Amino acid sequence: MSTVTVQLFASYVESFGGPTLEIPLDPGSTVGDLVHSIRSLPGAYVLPESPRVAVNRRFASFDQVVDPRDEVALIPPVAGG
Amino acid sequence: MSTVTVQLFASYVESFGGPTLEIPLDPGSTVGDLVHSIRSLPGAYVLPESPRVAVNRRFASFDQVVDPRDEVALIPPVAGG
Amino acid sequence: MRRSAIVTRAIDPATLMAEVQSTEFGAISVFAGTVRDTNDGRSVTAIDYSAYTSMAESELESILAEAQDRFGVMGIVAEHRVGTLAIGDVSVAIVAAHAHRGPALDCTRFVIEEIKKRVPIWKREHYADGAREWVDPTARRVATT
Amino acid sequence: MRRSAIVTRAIDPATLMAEVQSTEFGAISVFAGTVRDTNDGRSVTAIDYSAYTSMAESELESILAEAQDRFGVMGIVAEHRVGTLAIGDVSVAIVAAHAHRGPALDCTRFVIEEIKKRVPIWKREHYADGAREWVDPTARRVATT
Repeated sequence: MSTVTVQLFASYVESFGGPTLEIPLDPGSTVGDLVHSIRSLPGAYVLPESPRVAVNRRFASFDQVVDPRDEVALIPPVAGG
Repeated sequence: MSTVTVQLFASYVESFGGPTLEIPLDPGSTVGDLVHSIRSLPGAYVLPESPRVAVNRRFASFDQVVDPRDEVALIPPVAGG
Repeated sequence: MRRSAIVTRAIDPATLMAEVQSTEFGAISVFAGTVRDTNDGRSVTAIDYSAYTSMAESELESILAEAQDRFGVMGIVAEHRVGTLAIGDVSVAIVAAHAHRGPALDCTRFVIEEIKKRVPIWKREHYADGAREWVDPTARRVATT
Repeated sequence: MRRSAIVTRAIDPATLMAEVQSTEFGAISVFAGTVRDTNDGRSVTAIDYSAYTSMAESELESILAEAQDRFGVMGIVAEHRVGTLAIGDVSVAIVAAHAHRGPALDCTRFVIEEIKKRVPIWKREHYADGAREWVDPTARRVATT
């Protein structure tokens, strides 16, 4: 089984204890599967009901399939401006 | 019978041939009466259906009574900005 | 704070922004009107702005007071220039500052719309063909082609 | 023209206005966000802005492209600053220019609203009592009194 690197930002770095997560990935796994795996980690209590995930720098839907080489990021509620 | 001075601006100066009009004023005359008098002058064809009149630097309704000492102005369609 | 003026010199929006800025505000909205090189398909070379100055000053001040009342206490400054303006010159600038962006943005729009309706200022465009005409925004546009 | 950037230096709205200005435009609308000294009743001394920079750049550029498409061809520039900002510093500035005021005003509002929704930038406020907290606009506010 391969893994995918998930980038973390802002408060999530503190909640999950580091700037990235390595998440196991079955072939054909989706963003939704990834979020499901992340929910089992310590620190996941900070996640909202539907966390936003970016794949290759674009917001992704939960049914998008994830490749291990994708650039994946878990996006905390944005607060720019 | 007294008169009131009506200030003109912009295109109205050209239409009426000068910067002011002297309009005869009966006691108790209103803005509407004033506009009625002005309509009989050469150049009045430029007036819209309901010309805007300012009395003492504020837009006045047609039923406002005009005093000979009031500062009266006929306001062409504004085009500031 | 609140200030408005009819001016005969150049308007600098950045100076107005500095004037309203305060640490209590998180949002500044600016609107600047400038002289375009074209209007209704005609090539414009300059614009004369004239005003019934005393009334224009009091109307502009009334508009800002209404805006402050409507959108909450805030910093607001507006200047309108009169005289002959060249292409690109700023004819009007409005700066509104507020703790939050919504009221600041609403305020700027309100003020420019009200200026267009009721501040006694007029403009005469100079065209490339030498003609000069007073602009009447209420007139029906006539096709020139 | 169109340009957007995530920057680590000071933002000068006047420079951005000069950048978009063109004789074809009659209206320039500017929005600037600045660091306020108070938020939700707490005294703020500074704000750290951090970003997922590569995505923030592409999202910001997408927003401007959408704005150009939605409001017609126009000049538009936006910059968002990251790093530690002091009270009064400009965190974001948007400048939109158009022949007419309506689209320029609509465009500026559209861009700031979209930035708030989808550009991956976060802020951590420093409070006068020494605490530092990430701001979560989606969190329910808890009364502190």
